[in-house]
Amino acid sequence: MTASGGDGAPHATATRTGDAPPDEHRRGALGAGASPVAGAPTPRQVVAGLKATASAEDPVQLLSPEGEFTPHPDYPLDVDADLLRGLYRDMVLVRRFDREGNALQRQGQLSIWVPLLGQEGAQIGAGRALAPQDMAFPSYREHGIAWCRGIDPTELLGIFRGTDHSSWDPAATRFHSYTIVIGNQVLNAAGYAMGQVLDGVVGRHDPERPDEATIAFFGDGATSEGDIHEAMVFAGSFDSPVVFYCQNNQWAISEPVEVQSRVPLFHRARGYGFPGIRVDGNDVLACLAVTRWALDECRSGNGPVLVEAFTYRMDAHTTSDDPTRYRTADEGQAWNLLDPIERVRVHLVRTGQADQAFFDGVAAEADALAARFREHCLAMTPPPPDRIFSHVYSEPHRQLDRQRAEYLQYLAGFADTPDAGAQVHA
Amino acid sequence: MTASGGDGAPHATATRTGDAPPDEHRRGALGAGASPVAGAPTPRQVVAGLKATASAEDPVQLLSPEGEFTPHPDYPLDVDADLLRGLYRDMVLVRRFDREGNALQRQGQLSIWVPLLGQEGAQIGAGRALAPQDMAFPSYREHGIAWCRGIDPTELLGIFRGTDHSSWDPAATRFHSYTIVIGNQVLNAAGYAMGQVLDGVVGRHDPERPDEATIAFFGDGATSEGDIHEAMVFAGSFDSPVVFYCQNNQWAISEPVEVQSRVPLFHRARGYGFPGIRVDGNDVLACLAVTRWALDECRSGNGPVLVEAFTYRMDAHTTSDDPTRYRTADEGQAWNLLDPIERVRVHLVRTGQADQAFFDGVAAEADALAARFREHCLAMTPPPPDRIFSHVYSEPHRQLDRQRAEYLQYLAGFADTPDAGAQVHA
Amino acid sequence: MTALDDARTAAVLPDDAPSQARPTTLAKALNMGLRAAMEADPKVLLMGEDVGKLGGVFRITDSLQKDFGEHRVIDTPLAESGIVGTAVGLALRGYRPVAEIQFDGFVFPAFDQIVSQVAKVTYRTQGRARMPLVIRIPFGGGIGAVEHHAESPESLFCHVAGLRVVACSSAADAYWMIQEAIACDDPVIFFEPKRRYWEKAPLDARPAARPAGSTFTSVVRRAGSDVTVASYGPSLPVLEAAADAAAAEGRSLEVIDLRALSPLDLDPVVESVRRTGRLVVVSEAPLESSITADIAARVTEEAFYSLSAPVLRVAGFDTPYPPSKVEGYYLPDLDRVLDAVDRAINW
Amino acid sequence: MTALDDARTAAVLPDDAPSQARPTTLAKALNMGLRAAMEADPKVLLMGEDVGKLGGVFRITDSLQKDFGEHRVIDTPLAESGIVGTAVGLALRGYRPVAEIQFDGFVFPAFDQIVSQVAKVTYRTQGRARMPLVIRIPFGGGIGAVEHHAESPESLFCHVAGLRVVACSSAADAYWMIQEAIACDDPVIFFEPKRRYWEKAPLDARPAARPAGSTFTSVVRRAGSDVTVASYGPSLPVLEAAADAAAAEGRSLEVIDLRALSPLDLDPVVESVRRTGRLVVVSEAPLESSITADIAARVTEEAFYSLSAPVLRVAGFDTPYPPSKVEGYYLPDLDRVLDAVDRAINW
Ligand SMILES: Cc1ncc(C[n+]2csc(CCOP(=O)(O)OP(=O)(O)O)c2C)c(N)n1
Ligand SMILES: Cc1ncc(C[n+]2csc(CCOP(=O)(O)OP(=O)(O)O)c2C)c(N)n1
Ligand SMILES: [Mg+2]
Ligand SMILES: [Mg+2]
Repeated sequence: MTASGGDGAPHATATRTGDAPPDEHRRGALGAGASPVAGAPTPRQVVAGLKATASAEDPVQLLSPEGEFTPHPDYPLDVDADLLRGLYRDMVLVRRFDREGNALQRQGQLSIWVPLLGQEGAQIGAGRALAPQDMAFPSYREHGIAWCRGIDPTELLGIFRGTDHSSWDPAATRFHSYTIVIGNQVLNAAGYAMGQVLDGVVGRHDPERPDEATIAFFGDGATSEGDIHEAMVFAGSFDSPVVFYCQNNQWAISEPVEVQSRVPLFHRARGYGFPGIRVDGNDVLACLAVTRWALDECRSGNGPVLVEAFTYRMDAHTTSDDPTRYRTADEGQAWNLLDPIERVRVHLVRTGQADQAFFDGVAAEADALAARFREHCLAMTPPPPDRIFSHVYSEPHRQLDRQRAEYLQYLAGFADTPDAGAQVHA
Repeated sequence: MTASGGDGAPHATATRTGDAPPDEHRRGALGAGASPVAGAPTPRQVVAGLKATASAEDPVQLLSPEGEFTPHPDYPLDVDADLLRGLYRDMVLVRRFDREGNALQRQGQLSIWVPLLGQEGAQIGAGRALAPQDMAFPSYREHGIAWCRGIDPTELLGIFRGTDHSSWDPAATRFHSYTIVIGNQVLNAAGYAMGQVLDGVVGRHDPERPDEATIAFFGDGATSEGDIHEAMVFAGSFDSPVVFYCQNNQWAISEPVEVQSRVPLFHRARGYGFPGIRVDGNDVLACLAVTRWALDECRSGNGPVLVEAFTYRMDAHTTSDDPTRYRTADEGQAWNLLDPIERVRVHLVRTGQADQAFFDGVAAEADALAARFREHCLAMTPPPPDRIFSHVYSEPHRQLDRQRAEYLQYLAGFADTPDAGAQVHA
Repeated sequence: MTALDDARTAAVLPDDAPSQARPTTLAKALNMGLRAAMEADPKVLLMGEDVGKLGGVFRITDSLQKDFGEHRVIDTPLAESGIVGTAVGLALRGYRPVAEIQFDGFVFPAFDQIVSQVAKVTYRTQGRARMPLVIRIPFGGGIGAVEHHAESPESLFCHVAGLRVVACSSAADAYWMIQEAIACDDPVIFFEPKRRYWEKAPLDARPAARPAGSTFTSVVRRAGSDVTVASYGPSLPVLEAAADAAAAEGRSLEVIDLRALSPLDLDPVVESVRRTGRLVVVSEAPLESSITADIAARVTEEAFYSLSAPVLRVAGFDTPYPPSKVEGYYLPDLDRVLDAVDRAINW
Repeated sequence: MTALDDARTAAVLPDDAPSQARPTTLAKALNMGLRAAMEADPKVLLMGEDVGKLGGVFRITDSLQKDFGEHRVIDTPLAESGIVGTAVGLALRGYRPVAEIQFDGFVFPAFDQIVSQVAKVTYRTQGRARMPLVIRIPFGGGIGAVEHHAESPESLFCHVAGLRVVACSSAADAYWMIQEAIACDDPVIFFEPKRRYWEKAPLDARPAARPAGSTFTSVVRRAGSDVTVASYGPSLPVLEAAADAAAAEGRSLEVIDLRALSPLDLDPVVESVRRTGRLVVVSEAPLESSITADIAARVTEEAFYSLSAPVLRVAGFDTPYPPSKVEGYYLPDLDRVLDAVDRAINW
């Protein structure tokens, strides 16, 4: 992959007079709400208009919704049956435990679940592009990335059941904790990537010692936060090997992506002088190929890169959300036709690279995983109360150590009365 | 002025594969500091390289450093002797009291002074583009904008002498208080501009009721702050009539602009889908023409617009700063040749639009202003101690009102001993 | 001066007028209060994430966008500094913005705008510019939520001069306090006890039922003589339950709802402590440099010789908010309050 | 574990060894401390605005970039959330970043990263990830500066669990405390009293002169018997002057430098108050929900029966920091401290 990984850098041309925006982005006076000026379009009309124009910028696609494969000149990918079957299996398994998470929440076993439904292609594509030595910083919906990093799905349960805030070792798994405050982790990723440069593990091009990169995951809504900007500024200034991977699933809870930007989100990279690529987020092959390219660029020292995976949040924002209040069923139906798993299945069938036995096998494996996931969840016990005081600091802390001792002694007072503690603190 | 205020929107073209950056922005692995990889360029080398490439993007210019005028097709300007003489006078007077501010600080009359030296063209151009109904949000160096808004220069003294934090009425002058926390005011400006839309004073195109716009001033360093990004996001999403006016004076205290961005700052607008224009900030005519165009766009409802005025901080960051520690004298000398006042003077002389009497008159006026400025400063008395408690709130406050009463009573206790208070509290 | 200020001085119902109070959830009361404020003053705007079509994740702004339009109930980009920073600009333009922060833990990206602009514009301009801005924050724990959704950051705002900080604890207070906050020419950080959103209490929303004075004051919710217990927001029901339990043991607790956290209204507390000699202050927030510390310090200074025991504090621990399965141990509960009452009596 | 940890356990000089202390400014001591830490551990990085070629606006990092290179002393873009947020990432990668915030009033854009990441990463990961991060903040007033350059935000950080907060007040403390902060595996918010930067005090910088225990403890700077006065950072000289003035009137003040603000080291304070019966706490920060309130509340609880007067606080007022021409009235000075001492004695 060379520097001309594109058709010739549409924003490379310098002009004397600066940039005027494309006509479709120029509108009349229009406010946050209905314009006080008669006849002006309403915000919703503008949103609709933008949606239309935005989709004109076609994303990178290798596998069509109908399951047809077309290689891409800029993002080559060696595709064989093993790869396809592996990706298919990944997506099916991830979807299966994701659905189980939803069900467990409905049954009162989890406080909340954050579904990834519809984003399996975007996540498995990116996740399988990662090399073992790369580091990933997720948001809170990256169950598919966790899967690719070797985090057992049951490890995700504690956060949503409320038994812990995170349970895996970020350094050992090279998968950082889930981050809930929108945007925070992207700056942390930019810093981590600075560290990779300082460590000299970027741009060595030595087959013995593979180079490293970092990837940061965030949503379309997140792009508005100042932290994301500062992350891009730092990454740009320090040439940091970080792939900014935005899953544009069209919604930030109830807000359509047009609230965040009047132009496609991958354009943001133009402001910082690094590549921005829009990829069909429901095409796992395209996501794999583009992310692999982007990570390679970063490992070679040509980072950062912004990837916008254009996808769709097929379920609610979380199990606490009710999307019927803000979006129509049509929209979901249209996106159903673009399902990331279905197109791989069709392709496998059509090209004869998988038979019914394979699909049955994956389905059985998925059921087993779901059962194990559920069993694990049901068996989880709440942590003891002294967990409140654990690991606040790495070194002793006179005030807190005393607070802990006093409280545990106070609690011990209830031990006389059978189950008094449970009753009071339930 | 139409939507095609440029040569044809270099970033309007959608491509299938996204954006690759121009070759000059692609580099090998390189860190924050000396790369651990042998032979890699040092950051300073990269900075130098970037400086070279950055200057390739020529800014809008109407008046050359040699005083030659060339009209610009996209930013027309009716230039006559009155205009030129007025701008010249503005710049000379502003520079004169700015120098007096420096001198007053050196003489211990001010705690600090923030010089605008070198940025007179950028400020008078923008300031004179403002219509009375427009609103301006300055940073802390906008003495030239204050001047254009009718703020008497003596009003600026209190902040730097420590007698107040601000003294003018932002609503009456349509010039907000100086803002010191980098970036804050730009978001405030974006909000104010949302209010202009809500008030229906944008895009009316009714000569009886002139439309309004807002302008926000900030520096090159400020562009890295998250607040600036969020301001651009909000302005983009709500089509707010705000001109983002960045005075790129090449330095943020000791940091060259390349620490903030690998590409020219006006490119940032590309990420948000509104126009970004680089203007020669030492060309008062270009700044006037471009800002006038940008404000017009905003008033018509075609905002926002980003303007990068490419200029130079000829003096220290503030009187507390010592620029010899981080930049060379050569650099200053090169920029001296581009002095914003000198080129207008040369043009006026060369075209015979001003005679010696005019220049002498302005010089005399400048001396008089400086004298008045100085006298005012020397006569300023510290506020009384109860000023500490004034206007913290607009409505009564039981706790603070009591604190105030107690403290004033305590202070009154010292009145017995002559000058005890002065001695203790000096 | 807004319509609400006039209303404040309007005649109130005679004390013996029949109440028309109806059981109302705290959430609904806030919704009604916002509606009333928007009807009273066209300059009142709501803004925030998901406040429009969705009506907010807690439905506090439910149907207000439908009824008042997208220009008065504004779904903003996902950026809290942006929400507060643009609200400052709108306030400077003459609006009275009410910004919603979706959860307590998400106010921090806006902290700089709040500390450096919201709190200081009036002071900086010597009163020439006012900041009639309300920042609504659902706060506190006990809802089984994930990290950052159960915090109690109120003390941080109390420490910042230039802000007013209040917390409502009942439907009636919610209704009147949000209106008073919006009518106030100073910025108000308005804390809403999210785990009490769905609890019902009587609300008489007729204009004539408006409380005569300010609602930003401490009120005695239950008179008592042995120990004063004071809190705000979500802990009030815990205090009421403690008072019941104590009564069963023959101890009389005086329960005070502080309502205003900055400025504190300490006179009723000090007056109470002069009688009881004992004070227990309750809050879900950690102890260090907190509002409970402030109350303890001030009350001790004002009522030093009346105190038979030090002011005791029952609060969150000095840890981050824990995983929700142990939040029952973290939150001040009936037993911990009673334990403190015991300790105060037996000091 | 770093080289510094080993050094801590190394033999210290015998008590009677001749001192080799030299008069050193607090600023220079910090610079020397940073240098020593960078020499001891190649993972120590400095980052911030203008810390490189300029050496920081206060020259605390003077010549360190020249000597250690641009990869160890990093001039960052002008973005405080970015500085702290990337420092978090560097810490996760195994570095020990020391981030400089240029002035107190500019830490707020980083507040979210500090509260939500710096303070919580260890807790969230159950100790699997550590946050050995130091955030240096020059703080306090008295230098005639413009707005936002004279604030005392330390209480806000004390309220946030997961952070350690310390303040140095002398050259020797500055030198050893900054090294202890850098060696600490927890995040430390390190406050530097900017108006004392250029004051000189003796510093013996030989490794063998390293204090035996932790420097994050309260120390009695001057023994006394009538009233205990405690503070930290910039107010220590005010306390010393007050002790002198009081001595001239025959009153004996015990002066305590708290040094650690979170966790507080209250045992020496409580022990002192048990003897004196009176405590005056001094700080430039406003009173509401502050560290001074916390000290008052805790000491009162621990030494209730020893107190002859309530703990009194001399502090900044509950206003924004005023224009500098009146800061002399705002800052706790000799007279206000003595007045509080009088009030404590005559309570
Ligand atoms: C700073 C912050 N503000 C608000 C929230 C509440 N919140 C959680 S998810 C979300 C929407 C995020 O949308 P997006 O970035 O598109 O990611 P998605 O959930 O669609 O994957 C919001 C507003 C938060 N977690 N953090
Ligand atoms: C949030 C914040 N961080 C740091 C500072 C300290 N500071 C004041 S001016 C300045 C440099 C600003 O550079 P630039 O934006 O280019 O504006 P200029 O001073 O060159 O006009 C810095 C770092 C500040 N005022 N606010
Ligand atoms: Mg989304
Ligand atoms: Mg600059």
